[in-house]
Amino acid sequence: MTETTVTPERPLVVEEGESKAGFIGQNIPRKEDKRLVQGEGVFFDDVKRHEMGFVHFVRSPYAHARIKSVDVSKALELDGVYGTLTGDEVAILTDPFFELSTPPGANIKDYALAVGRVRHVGDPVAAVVARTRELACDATELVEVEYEPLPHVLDGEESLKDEVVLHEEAGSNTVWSGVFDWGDFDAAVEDADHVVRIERLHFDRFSSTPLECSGCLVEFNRGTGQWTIHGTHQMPGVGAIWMAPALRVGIDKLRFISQDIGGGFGNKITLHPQYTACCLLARKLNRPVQWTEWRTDQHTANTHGNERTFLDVTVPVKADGTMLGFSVRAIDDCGAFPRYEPLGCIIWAQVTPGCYRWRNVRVDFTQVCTNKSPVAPNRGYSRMQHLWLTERIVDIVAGELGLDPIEVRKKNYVKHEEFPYETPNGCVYDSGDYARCLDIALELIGYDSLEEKRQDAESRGKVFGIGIGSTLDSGTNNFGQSMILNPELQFSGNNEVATAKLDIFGEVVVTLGTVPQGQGHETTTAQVVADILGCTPDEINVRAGHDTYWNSNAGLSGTYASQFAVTGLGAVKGAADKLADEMKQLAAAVFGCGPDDIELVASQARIKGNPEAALPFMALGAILNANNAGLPPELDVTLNVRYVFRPEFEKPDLERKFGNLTLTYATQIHACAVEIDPETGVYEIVDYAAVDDCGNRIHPQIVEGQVHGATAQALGAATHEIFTYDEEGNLLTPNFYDYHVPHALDMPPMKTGYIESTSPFTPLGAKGMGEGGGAGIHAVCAALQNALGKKGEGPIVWRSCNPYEGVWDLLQKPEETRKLVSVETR
Amino acid sequence: MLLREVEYARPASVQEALRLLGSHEGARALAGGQTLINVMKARAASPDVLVDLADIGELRGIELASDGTVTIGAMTTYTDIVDSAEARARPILGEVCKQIADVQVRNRGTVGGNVCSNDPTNHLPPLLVAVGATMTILGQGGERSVPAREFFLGVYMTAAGPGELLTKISVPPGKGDGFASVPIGRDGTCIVNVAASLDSGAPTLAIGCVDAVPVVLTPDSAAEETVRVAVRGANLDPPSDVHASADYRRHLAEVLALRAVAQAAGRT
Amino acid sequence: MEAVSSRTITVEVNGVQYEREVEARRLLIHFIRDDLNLTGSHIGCDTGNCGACSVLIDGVLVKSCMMLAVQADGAKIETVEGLASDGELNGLQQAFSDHHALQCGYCTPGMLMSATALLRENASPSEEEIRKGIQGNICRCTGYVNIVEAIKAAAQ
Amino acid sequence: MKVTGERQFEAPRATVWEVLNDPAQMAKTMPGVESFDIQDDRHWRAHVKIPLGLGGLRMSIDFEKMEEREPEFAKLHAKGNGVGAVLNMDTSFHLSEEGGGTKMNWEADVHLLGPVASMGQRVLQPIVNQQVAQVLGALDKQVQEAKAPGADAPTTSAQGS
Repeated sequence: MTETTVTPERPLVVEEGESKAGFIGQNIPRKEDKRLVQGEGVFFDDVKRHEMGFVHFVRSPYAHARIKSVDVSKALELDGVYGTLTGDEVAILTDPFFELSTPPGANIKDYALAVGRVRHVGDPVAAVVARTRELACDATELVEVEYEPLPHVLDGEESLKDEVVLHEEAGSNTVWSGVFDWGDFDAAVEDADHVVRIERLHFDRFSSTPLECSGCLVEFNRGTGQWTIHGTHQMPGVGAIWMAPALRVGIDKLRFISQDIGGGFGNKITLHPQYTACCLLARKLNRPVQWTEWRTDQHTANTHGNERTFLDVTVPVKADGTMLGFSVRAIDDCGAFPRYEPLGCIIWAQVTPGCYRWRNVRVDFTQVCTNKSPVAPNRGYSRMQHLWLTERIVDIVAGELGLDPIEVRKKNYVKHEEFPYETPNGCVYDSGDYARCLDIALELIGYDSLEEKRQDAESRGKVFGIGIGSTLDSGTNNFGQSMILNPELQFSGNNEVATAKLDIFGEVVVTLGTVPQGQGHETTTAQVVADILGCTPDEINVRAGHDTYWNSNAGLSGTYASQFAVTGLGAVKGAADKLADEMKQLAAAVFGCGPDDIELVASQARIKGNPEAALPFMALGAILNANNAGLPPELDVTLNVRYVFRPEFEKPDLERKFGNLTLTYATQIHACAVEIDPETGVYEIVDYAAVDDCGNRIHPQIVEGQVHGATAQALGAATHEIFTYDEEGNLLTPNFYDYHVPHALDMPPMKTGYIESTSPFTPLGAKGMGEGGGAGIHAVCAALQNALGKKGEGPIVWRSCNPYEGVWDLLQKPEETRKLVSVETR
Repeated sequence: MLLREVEYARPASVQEALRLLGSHEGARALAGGQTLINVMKARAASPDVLVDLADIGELRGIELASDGTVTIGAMTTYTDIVDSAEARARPILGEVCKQIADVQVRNRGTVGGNVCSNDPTNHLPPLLVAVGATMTILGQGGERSVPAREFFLGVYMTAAGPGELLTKISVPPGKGDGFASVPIGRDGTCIVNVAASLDSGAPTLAIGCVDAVPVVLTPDSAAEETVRVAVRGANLDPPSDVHASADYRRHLAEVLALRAVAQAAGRT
Repeated sequence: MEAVSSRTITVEVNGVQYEREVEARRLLIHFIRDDLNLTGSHIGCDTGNCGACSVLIDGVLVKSCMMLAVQADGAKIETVEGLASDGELNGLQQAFSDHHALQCGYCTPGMLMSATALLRENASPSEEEIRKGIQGNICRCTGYVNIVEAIKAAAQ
Repeated sequence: MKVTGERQFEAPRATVWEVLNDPAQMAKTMPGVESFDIQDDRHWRAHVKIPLGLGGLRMSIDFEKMEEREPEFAKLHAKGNGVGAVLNMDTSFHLSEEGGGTKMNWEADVHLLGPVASMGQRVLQPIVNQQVAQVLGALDKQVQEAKAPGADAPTTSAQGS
């Protein structure tokens, strides 16, 4: 492994005026790589315990049925079976998980296993534990469950009629509904020269399907009542908030541990039901239990992304292409159980006008249950669906009015000089230059030779199209937005924690409250701490992964919603600053001077202007930890500090649903070129450009890696990935054989560019950017629309996913989608 | 992902394999395992006994006869065919094998396993029918040859009955062949595939993915209109599934038939 | 020999000999991970599509989730744990780190084995050949961009 | 999934009706039936191993006669429980005399649930067509046997892959 002896030349932009060579902004080697490229990572399924039992769930074949009886007797007779758990036991031993929404959603009873009813194919009915994985699976085949099938409902709009009600105790399938009304939409319609109406748009159900499925190994200590969960949970803070009350124990009784996680993308946030079942089993059988979720289990039963239908979109437009806003009715299908989902009813409001200066927006939002797999936050969560809507609006309006979609974007983008820009509902876009990012994207994709590309494609019998996808990645949630959803909820603001210590041999040890799944937290943390302590990243030991016992996490700890660069590194910077201050105080006490005379350079604390008078870190560590006689009594220094980072937020105005919901807004502008074979509908993405602006980049390679990954997932979602159900409620894409994710040959050549609009609101000027807002989906839909339609004619791309047959249908029956759009000109 | 209990045997000779296969009603031959093991992992089907053919040398290898006929052992892998000089006597064989799945699958998956599993979306059933291949089946009663066209009987059903083994496939020489398909993503599962050959007497077309077995058509000529009429005349009734409707498959069959014939015509 | 439901097999993995009795139904990947505790190779699917379980059997790249352990009796197996020599990364592993060709690292073992097999067969592959060589390995974090760059760099 | 069809039998309607309503004889028409127990003349259970080519799908199927108008119409409901698969099927048939023989118009509404359904969804239709063809073939033999005894059951096969 190459040692980083090089001193980087880029100036550190932290404090104004003071420029210092720094590691921030450098592509230092990633600390995580050494173990991962040798297969020495520790993922949850690698952890083994003596005499552990393997858990396998009995899952429902019915989409909706009453459970009349569960007979585990035959399973228990099988040699090697340790025990079982059924819904009846769960209903006695635990309380339902608390619900985020207001009634009717609040009245839903959600347990670790199905109680009384199964509500989707794959819903866990019972669990069996056995000596080997295979035996546990054999035993589930001996569990006899008697079902009484009930009618089921798979479509969100249909479900709203409440003819089939999933949760009797809630009395309705509506989880939450509300109307958001900002500016003066009716006046805007009056003032418009054109009113464009779009009857229906649909964002398809897909998910980022992390390569490692979920799972856990749970141990129970009978003496202390302590559970230890080796798992893949992305938000242990919130996981514990759900599980502890259900298990009727204090929150400290749940210790979450993870070192390496094989991708999360939001799909590993709502694991509390399966984890609670494993906790009950570990206690009941008094032995460690290990649950590994297989791919088919994950697709059929463990979290899809939001599926959202947009109806009656109305867009007032001035003659010159300026849009005044929009109104829409949105129906969000959250599957069988809402769990984290009610937040999705609000989170889109972080980017209400998208990248645009629209001041009048009205959204009638309803979330509904259906007999499908439960939904959970998936990369781009809720904002991606909304941003796709705003981008479809811009492209359709431009197409209908015969305007250039690029000019219409530039006319409506928030201008560079308007930042920080307050949106109609009180969110503040911190910094950016959307038009400039668009220009870079156009340059990268060779926009000026557009006509040649079109003719070349036509000469080969292909139809060419180019499209733009502009999106925002809002990061660092103000959880006060949950109060807009349900005023009784006691969540607001955000927080993250880090600890830093200088130990006896001078080693700096840092722990985090976050749960990295590939974002390189150990590396970027080491860069920040090294720059503050004046040493090199190699001298910083950042503990890998997460452990509740490190006591370096808070209620909202975790890795989600594009926020590590702000909350995670904000906590790290806070802890490092505190440690640096204490090191200076200690050195000053030893040298008998003031702390301000001390500087931390080259892994030493030394007197400014007198480099010989220097104490290496080892000396500072040894003095305080083992040789502290003679230190001044008033010197209050521990060299072991804990810092909680809290972004400044206010509670929102619940009446007007108004307030700042997110701290930072990274920009992603993508351009995509497609060639369609009109005879078959098969199309290829022939060129792709992605430009991002996420403030100061801590580790450019890691930032670009996030852009590559988010784009690949978006292109998969735009071309083949849909969770499709048959009329029985069977999922037809339950594995990677039928659910086609992009492989190496599927990916287009990708060009990337960037600018850095420093964020004025964050400690390091950086912005979270991991989610990406699904720009690839918007860009592909725009490119297909550009290829297929001409002014006011041709089909309308109305779905987020367009497989080959979808494009072929658009070509064969353009009128079917054309009639979705109408233009009223005054 | 977790198999049911199964018994496993690894005979050294074809005779030993036939004895094992004949001695147990639930015995199945295990070739490359790239389909059978997955079906067993899903517990969608569970043979009681697996007879692994890996150690039977005589089932592997590719020979080129003086008259240009290529004879491929049933246990020959796709990679063997892609890399084989002998197989270049019929270039379309290597070209199509190279499009199957990925390196790992091509290194283990076998020609015999592909045709005997006869999944409707497999590449080789339509290809071997179009190029006029002949299958050799060895049973307790001795050896018999079956033309490819009569080998495929139904989904997962072929002329090789229980207790019998496909031992080799013979492909006559020829150049004028074509293969066109629409896969899900590059090198993915085929939505529709069509093989065409102008070298085996009259033009021969075999359409895959539209029925339990390849649909064989022999238009009078390779002219576009003739081929189009032949495909429409077959009034195909393809299945609908999550990747394509029956209408879309019917349309693709026509387009791909023309493209396969055009490719074949360009290479005679 | 007659059909049996379990068998003692001997395998050499990364140069070390192992002899274990194993059920006929046990997949090779579970044998490597659970019985031999070599947890470097991973499982990402249940239909043989993702390649996270890729290993070399007698020099041939295979997906160990589509083989039974009993089928590997007598074979020489190479897994990711055998690439480095006591902590010193080989050129391919170093290139993966230098080019940020991994994020979560879950697909990386399988990706490294596929790249190893590719480079042994073709010392300077083109971009198309590299992508074809790793077509059997799904990655959900990197979009393959830096993986292709890393393999290209390791080939020089 | 709805499957319909018609079949001509060279036998008088009474004979065809007798075969169709005798569970023991009907059992012989089913592919891979292993055992059979008759509760009463309206309820019987079959344990089958449906040959799915690459192995068998074990299932126990409960039949219930829902409706009956001798000798022209009968309606059956079948509920099968297998591993990874639940089968719900309603099937009915009309018998009409035609040219000395009997014409049977039949229809079946097949609902398959669970992992086998979603896994095998692409090959489901061709497999159902195959199984139906075999049942009708076997039924024809049973009817001929009822007229004049002496026939054996069909075989199906496939080599592994």
